[in-house]
Amino acid sequence: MKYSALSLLRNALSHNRNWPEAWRSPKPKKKYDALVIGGGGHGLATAYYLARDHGMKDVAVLEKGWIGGGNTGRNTTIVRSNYLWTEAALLYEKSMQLWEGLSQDLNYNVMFSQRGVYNLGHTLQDMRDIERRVSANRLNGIDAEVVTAVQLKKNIPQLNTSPTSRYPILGASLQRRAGVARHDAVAWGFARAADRLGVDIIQQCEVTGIRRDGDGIIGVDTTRGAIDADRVGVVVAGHASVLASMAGIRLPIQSHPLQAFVSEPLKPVLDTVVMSNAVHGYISQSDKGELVIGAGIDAYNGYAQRGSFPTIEHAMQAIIELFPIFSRVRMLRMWGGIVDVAPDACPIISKTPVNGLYFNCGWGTGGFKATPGSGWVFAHTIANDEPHELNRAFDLQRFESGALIDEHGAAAVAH
Amino acid sequence: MARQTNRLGSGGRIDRSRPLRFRFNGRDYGGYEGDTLASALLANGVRLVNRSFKLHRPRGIIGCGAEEPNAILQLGSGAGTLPNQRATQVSLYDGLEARSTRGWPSLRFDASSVNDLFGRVFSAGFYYKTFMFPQRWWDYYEAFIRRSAGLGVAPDRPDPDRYEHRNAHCDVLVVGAGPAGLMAALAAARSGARVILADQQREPGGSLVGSDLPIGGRPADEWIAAVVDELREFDDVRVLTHSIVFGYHDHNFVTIAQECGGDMRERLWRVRARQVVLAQGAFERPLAFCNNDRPGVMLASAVSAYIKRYAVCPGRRAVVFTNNDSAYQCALDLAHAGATVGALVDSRGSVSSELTDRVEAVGIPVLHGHIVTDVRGRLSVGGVRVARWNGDTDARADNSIDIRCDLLAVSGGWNPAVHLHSQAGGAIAWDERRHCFVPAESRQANRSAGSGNGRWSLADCLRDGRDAGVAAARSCGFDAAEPELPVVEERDETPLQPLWRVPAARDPDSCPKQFLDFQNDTCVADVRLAVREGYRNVEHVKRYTALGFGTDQGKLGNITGMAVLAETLGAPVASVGTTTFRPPFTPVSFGVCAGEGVGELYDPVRKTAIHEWHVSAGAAFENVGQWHRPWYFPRAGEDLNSAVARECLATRRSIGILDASTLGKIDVQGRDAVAFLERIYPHKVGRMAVGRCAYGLMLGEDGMVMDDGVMTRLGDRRYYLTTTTGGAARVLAWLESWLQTEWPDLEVYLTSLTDQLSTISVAGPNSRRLLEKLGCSIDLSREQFPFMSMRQADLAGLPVQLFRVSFSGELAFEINVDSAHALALWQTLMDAGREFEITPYGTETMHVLRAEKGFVIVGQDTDGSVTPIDLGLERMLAKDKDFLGKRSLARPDCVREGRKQLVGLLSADGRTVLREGAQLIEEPGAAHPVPMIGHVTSSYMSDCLGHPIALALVAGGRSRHGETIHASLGAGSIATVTIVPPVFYDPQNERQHD
Amino acid sequence: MLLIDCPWCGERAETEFSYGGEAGITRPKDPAALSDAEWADYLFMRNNPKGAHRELWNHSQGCRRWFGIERDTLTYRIAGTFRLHGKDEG
Amino acid sequence: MTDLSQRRHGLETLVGAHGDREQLSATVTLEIRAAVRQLNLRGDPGKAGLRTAAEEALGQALPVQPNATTAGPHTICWLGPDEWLVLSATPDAANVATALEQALSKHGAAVNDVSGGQVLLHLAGSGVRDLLAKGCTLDFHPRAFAPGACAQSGLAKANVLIRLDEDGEAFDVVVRRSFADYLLRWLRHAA
Ligand SMILES: Cc1cc2nc3c(=O)[nH]c(=O)nc-3n(C[C@H](O)[C@H](O)[C@H](O)COP(=O)(O)OP(=O)(O)OC[C@H]3O[C@@H](n4cnc5c(N)ncnc54)[C@H](O)[C@@H]3O)c2cc1C
Ligand SMILES: NC(=O)c1ccc[n+]([C@@H]2O[C@H](COP(=O)([O-])OP(=O)(O)OC[C@H]3O[C@@H](n4cnc5c(N)ncnc54)[C@H](O)[C@@H]3O)[C@@H](O)[C@H]2O)c1
Ligand SMILES: Cc1cc2nc3c(=O)[nH]c(=O)nc-3n(C[C@H](O)[C@H](O)[C@H](O)COP(=O)(O)O)c2cc1C
Ligand SMILES: [Zn+2]
Repeated sequence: MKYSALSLLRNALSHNRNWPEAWRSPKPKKKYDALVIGGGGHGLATAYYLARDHGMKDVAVLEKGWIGGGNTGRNTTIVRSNYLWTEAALLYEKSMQLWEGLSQDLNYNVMFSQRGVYNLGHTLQDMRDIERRVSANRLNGIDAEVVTAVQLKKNIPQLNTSPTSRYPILGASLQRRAGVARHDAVAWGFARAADRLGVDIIQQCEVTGIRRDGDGIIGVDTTRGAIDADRVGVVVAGHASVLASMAGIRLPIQSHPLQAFVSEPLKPVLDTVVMSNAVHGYISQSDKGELVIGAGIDAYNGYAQRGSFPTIEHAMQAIIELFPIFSRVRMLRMWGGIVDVAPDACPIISKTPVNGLYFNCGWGTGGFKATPGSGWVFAHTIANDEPHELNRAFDLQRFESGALIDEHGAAAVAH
Repeated sequence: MARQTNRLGSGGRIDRSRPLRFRFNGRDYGGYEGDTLASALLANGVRLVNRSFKLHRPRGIIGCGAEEPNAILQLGSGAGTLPNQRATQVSLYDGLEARSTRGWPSLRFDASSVNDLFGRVFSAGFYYKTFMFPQRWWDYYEAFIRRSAGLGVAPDRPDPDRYEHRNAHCDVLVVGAGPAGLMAALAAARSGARVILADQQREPGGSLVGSDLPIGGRPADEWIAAVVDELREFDDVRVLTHSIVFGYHDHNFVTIAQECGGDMRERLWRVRARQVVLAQGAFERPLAFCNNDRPGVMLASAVSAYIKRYAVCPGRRAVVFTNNDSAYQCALDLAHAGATVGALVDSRGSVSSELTDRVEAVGIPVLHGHIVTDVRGRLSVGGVRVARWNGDTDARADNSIDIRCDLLAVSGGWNPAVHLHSQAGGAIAWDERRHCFVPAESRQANRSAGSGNGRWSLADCLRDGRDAGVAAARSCGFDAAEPELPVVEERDETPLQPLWRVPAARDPDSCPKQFLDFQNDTCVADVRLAVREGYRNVEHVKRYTALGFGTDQGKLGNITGMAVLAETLGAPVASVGTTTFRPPFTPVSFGVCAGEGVGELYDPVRKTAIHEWHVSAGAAFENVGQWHRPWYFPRAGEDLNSAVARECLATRRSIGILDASTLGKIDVQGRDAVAFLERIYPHKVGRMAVGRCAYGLMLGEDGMVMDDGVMTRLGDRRYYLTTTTGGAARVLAWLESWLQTEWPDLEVYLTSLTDQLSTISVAGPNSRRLLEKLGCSIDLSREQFPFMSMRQADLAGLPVQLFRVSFSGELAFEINVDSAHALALWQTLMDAGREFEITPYGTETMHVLRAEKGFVIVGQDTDGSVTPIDLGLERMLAKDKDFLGKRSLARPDCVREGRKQLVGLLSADGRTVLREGAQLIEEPGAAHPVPMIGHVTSSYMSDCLGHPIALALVAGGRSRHGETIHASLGAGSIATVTIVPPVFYDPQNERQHD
Repeated sequence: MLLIDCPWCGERAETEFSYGGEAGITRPKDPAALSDAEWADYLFMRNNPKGAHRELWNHSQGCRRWFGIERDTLTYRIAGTFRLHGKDEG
Repeated sequence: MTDLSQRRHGLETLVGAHGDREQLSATVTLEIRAAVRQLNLRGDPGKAGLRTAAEEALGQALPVQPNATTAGPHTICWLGPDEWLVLSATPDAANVATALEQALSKHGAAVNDVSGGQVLLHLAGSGVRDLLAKGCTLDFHPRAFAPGACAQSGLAKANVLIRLDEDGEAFDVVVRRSFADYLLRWLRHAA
């Protein structure tokens, strides 16, 4: 059933009794052509594009919990493509283009809201970095502009642009096409669309072992039994190392807690996204009215989906520094996710030493924006056993050769 | 002003001698000290307090504490306004102003209440199914969605109040000062333990406040007061009221938000407790029947609390609807308060006769085996429909009768407040007998007690609390005795009948709405729809229907919702489970979490010993790390450019003076100092003669330039290193980590002297003359004190270290002096330098001077992906030793052709100052993505040379000197530039060697 | 907020410490002799277990000592702390 | 030449109108102890001779228990297993560094006079514990922080060394000079 205003009305008449399932809950089959491990946005998108673009319909997504319950369901939903390095910029820009028609493509409103993202600069070096990034973005065909402090004051009147604040705001970069999306809807929309194309979405199915025959993959063990497959794509974010060790390979990945919190819902007060690296905080207001705020990453490794309270305190201080008017607003809920961080803060979308086994991880604190693009290139990589041009640089080999894509360096803000 | 029509003539914990005035939605009302905003509103007969989120249904006060979903109001105005305040938890004060956040044009006549008519269209997930066509309309749709969402409004000015943090440690933290908590605290306190007892209410006592139950032979209030008095006698006991324990974090770290009053609005207690007793009590739960959200439908325990604590009877004709014993007390309280209780409707077929008799004795008809199926009235309860029921949830209710009433008190049973237990990682279990989730195994040092632990009777709560207090104190090593338990009346209990969704006259999908989450308008039908559509996991249901998403975080309706979900799935509640309990227990202000660390205390401003001089000289400052450094020293009428031009020229022509004290400074001493530094630095450290200086690069193990500075050999076994300002702490920690973790056998000691020594740099052709003039104990001549060497000396009567190093390319001296004397020395230099027109300069001039010489700034001309070879410093890399990062330089990517290398750039037109950060391209006008071959890292107008200069990293740059490329200048314009070597000024280095 | 038992100073709040990643990584004796892959392994590959993890912490606001901790990355429970290179190293 | 003798610590601008002694609140006074010399000493206490040599030079033993101080002519605070801070208010304090350096040079120790780089704040009064607790996670309860004990920690956002005097009444707080202005602001604000 196609979703539309009309279908809403029609179903209202029958007391909403006739809505079909958004996705089935099938029993796992014995064997699939391809398995995608991890039912986050990336995994579901991978399955969707495998089915849609590569004719691989005998695919299952295996999710240990409930789809979208990982980082997809706990991130601050910032979507932008203004990355510094060309390799990253083109990948994220591909994703941005997919975002732009995603609701229609999936027939599921993911509420992608292109309200603009500002990256603030507080030091002269921040401003140099901003200039460098904006300059690179424009040459890469990505919309970007440098905004002065005066313009900022006008565009975001609530922002503390006082020249006497501890870290005065000197300017910002702005990507107008950037914005936010409704995180849960992204997972659900991809799931529903993939299901339509025949993909089995299997929840409560934890992969407990990866079976290989010499150098090749043959299948996986799960809490719901063994499943055979010729190809297995692993997209499990914070759990990448756990899965890698099942397959007997090592990844340069560390899992860390990353926290976020929301305020109580407020009337519209902030109609764009503001991120700051020096005063570490990033903030937007959701359509429901909460301020959605990201905190810093906790330094230690952690798989607990929670972090330290001082990290939250710092984020609060940063937000009040940027927006003193929010001091009296109250936090409604805080939570954490498990982010998978690679040494160069860039993803790994790669073949592995095991034939037929592919990994997609290392998105760290910033992979939500890449969800469609990541699925799209990963599907290509799995289907063709060969990376797409867009993800060729994001292989495992780079750690050996030293060809890191160091977004830490200058792009700085990683979300 | 309205009369307090619902205020009882006597009783309550209010102070009638202190009347208060307040305003709600523009009307004036009166209340008393001791009221909450909610009790005062109810006292004044105010029913309608808000509209719901989605359907704009009229809503009234339903609870009396943290569970309240409806009475969410805006308080005050201007800078002091507070959004989303829960009226049940706001203490009334004189002059309080409150507004409903929804309802337009008015609360009574809300235009958007048409949404209610189309309620079925606004079913769970409707957003996701529409607003997609046409695509470009989304912006309008979204603006509309946003406008109709949200509750309160944020202040539009900075916060006038203050907040503070307070760390505390204790043996036993007791959360909740109800009977259980009080007994726990008492037991622990008597053992000698350090105790903190925290309760969110204005006074201790929990649900006993205002109660007339006898405890230990006296009224509850007296018993509470006696216990609290005793507790306050102990030095090591702290009783905190108005204090919400909102977070239970790892390792028994607990956060409490205390309301203070005065300009210190709130305090955050950061408590590290050895043991925690959770005596949070329980939340009464509602039942889901049709139109159960009408103003005037309230929790039974809340009705009792309003009567007893606040002397407010919220209705005149009441009906009580329950599935358990506890609401019988409410019926009695209502009758006692003079209300007519039309009926006590009990879903259970039979109940202990003692209980029934007591209610019937005051003239209340008791209807066993009955349920309330529907509520009449719109802006307020007008009556209820009651039907006989046999316990079958799937049956349709029939044989209904209507009972007129203006108040419906409901009890669906109790949910222990397992929030903090669960936040602490504790397991919860579904109790099949009591039909609620109770705390199971704890994962931290905590235990639960009282009704928060599933104990309902007062006697059980007291005992459970005492036992928990004793056990907690004993776990901390205290020899705790068991305090005697006060005697209380005990009664037989008839078990609760599990009832969640009340059968209606029609099936649950088409009957009038049965609300679960009042704030988000989530109904039974929504949960059923979610399941039908495949959103079956409790977490999916939460996210799809917004159940528990509101500002009460599901305290009211969540468990009922989970039970309805279980029923829909045909699964036991235990297997459905709950959603995750997360901090904060109730919302806490950003301000209190941030504490004092805002404004000027947001981050320390580090200041050099000479800072105040710079301030009085009118310097403009730049943030470098945490330091404030002079950026330039403008004279009247000067801007950055003109000031810098003047400072540069003065330095090149005579003398400039720079406060370089922020450089990191490290003393390295020990038997193995040479061996250690050889492993760190790429150059041959051991070859340096004592008294000589060398430029040193520090690489990460990845081979990339990490920091740089000058190292000086002070002795056989002693070196002195400088680091970049931003890198100081990092470098010291990095060196220390190598010593401690990797090479513990090396005997080397590192001491930071960054603060001890201030560094004044005097640069320019007259600098030597200046020092000589001041009186210097050593010969400063080129021969006796050559470039790149160091001497101890007395200068102007002060012991100093003099370094002949230059970051400007001029003859220059860096003077290290004890920070205690730095300001004096600086002033002395300024005085003596007047004849040379000595000119103080800031970081900007420093950058220009060094760029003219092609010296890099780590972090500006490098970015973590630059090797020494890229910088043209290959000669510094010793071939015959290992050093950190060396191996990485041999990796394929580090030796490949075409790496970006440091070069200089000259604008072809001789005028254009390139933008720092500008990307460099070969072919202007090429199609996107345009290949980029590098970027401008530094760029300045060089007034000394008379043209702009720039440094850049360019692919293969060193072999491209003389070639022409292009720099993008933003907004599409392009500058043509020529690649040149990176040294623009005095390439023979004659001046600095002078 | 973790409570960490510095082997010298005793129990202190997490905020006094800084984290140093996996314990027991030793710098290769002769880096030049390693293949690129072996060197990359030393540079980048770290254990990242869900569960018991031996890791380095520095008491940076206290005694500035580096020491080891065995901590569970799922429960955050700390099984113990140990001095490096000393006799209490487990 | 400028008369340098009138400058005692170069912190005059920092303490401003308040002078060296300031009433922070009704229950806390603050004093800047500029006359106390501060020496940082590093060395291996396990090494034969080092401790004896230090003891001879200083006239008192080095504390080897963590978080302990020793009293004598000077106050010596334990900073780490191989690091101490000597606080010296003796008349010949200025020479202690040289004496110590000479005495210890053959034991591979490092001595640095850090008097100019650190500021010693002396906080007294009944409200000190509560004041410190606002910005420091240490436990200042007498059971946990004994007279004569010292500890390094954070106070607000500055690193500090905190020492409780032998009477258990007043606290010394040592902070790096560049943070002193910040810490004073914080103390005035928090008090
Ligand atoms: C607080 C926070 C804020 C963030 N903010 C942003 C932001 O603003 N913008 C942005 O772009 N990114 C942001 N991110 C990052 C972003 O959330 C992630 O990069 C992205 O969502 C990752 O998606 P995923 O599908 O790869 O992973 P996930 O959504 O985590 O999905 C992985 C799935 O794998 C499953 N899984 C794990 N192990 C197994 C197993 N053995 N068997 C089966 N299934 C398994 C998990 O249960 C999980 O559902 C943020 C992250 C966090 C935590
Ligand atoms: N079925 C029944 O009859 C029934 C059910 C529940 C409770 N009760 C009665 O209620 C009483 C329960 O006693 P109790 O001591 O267990 O609970 P209580 O409700 O009396 O006290 C709990 C206290 O904890 C406070 N609190 C809760 N969470 C807090 C937090 N996060 N921070 C600060 N304070 C917090 C509450 O405000 C309250 O004051 C008994 O008298 C019992 O008989 C009866
Ligand atoms: C963008 C975004 C907005 C959210 N808004 C709300 C909200 O309005 N109310 C709420 O209770 N939780 C909100 N949450 C938090 C979720 O309730 C939940 O905490 C989060 O998805 C993590 O899941 P968990 O807490 O169940 O582990 C939001 C989460 C995200 C990512
Ligand atoms: Zn320590």
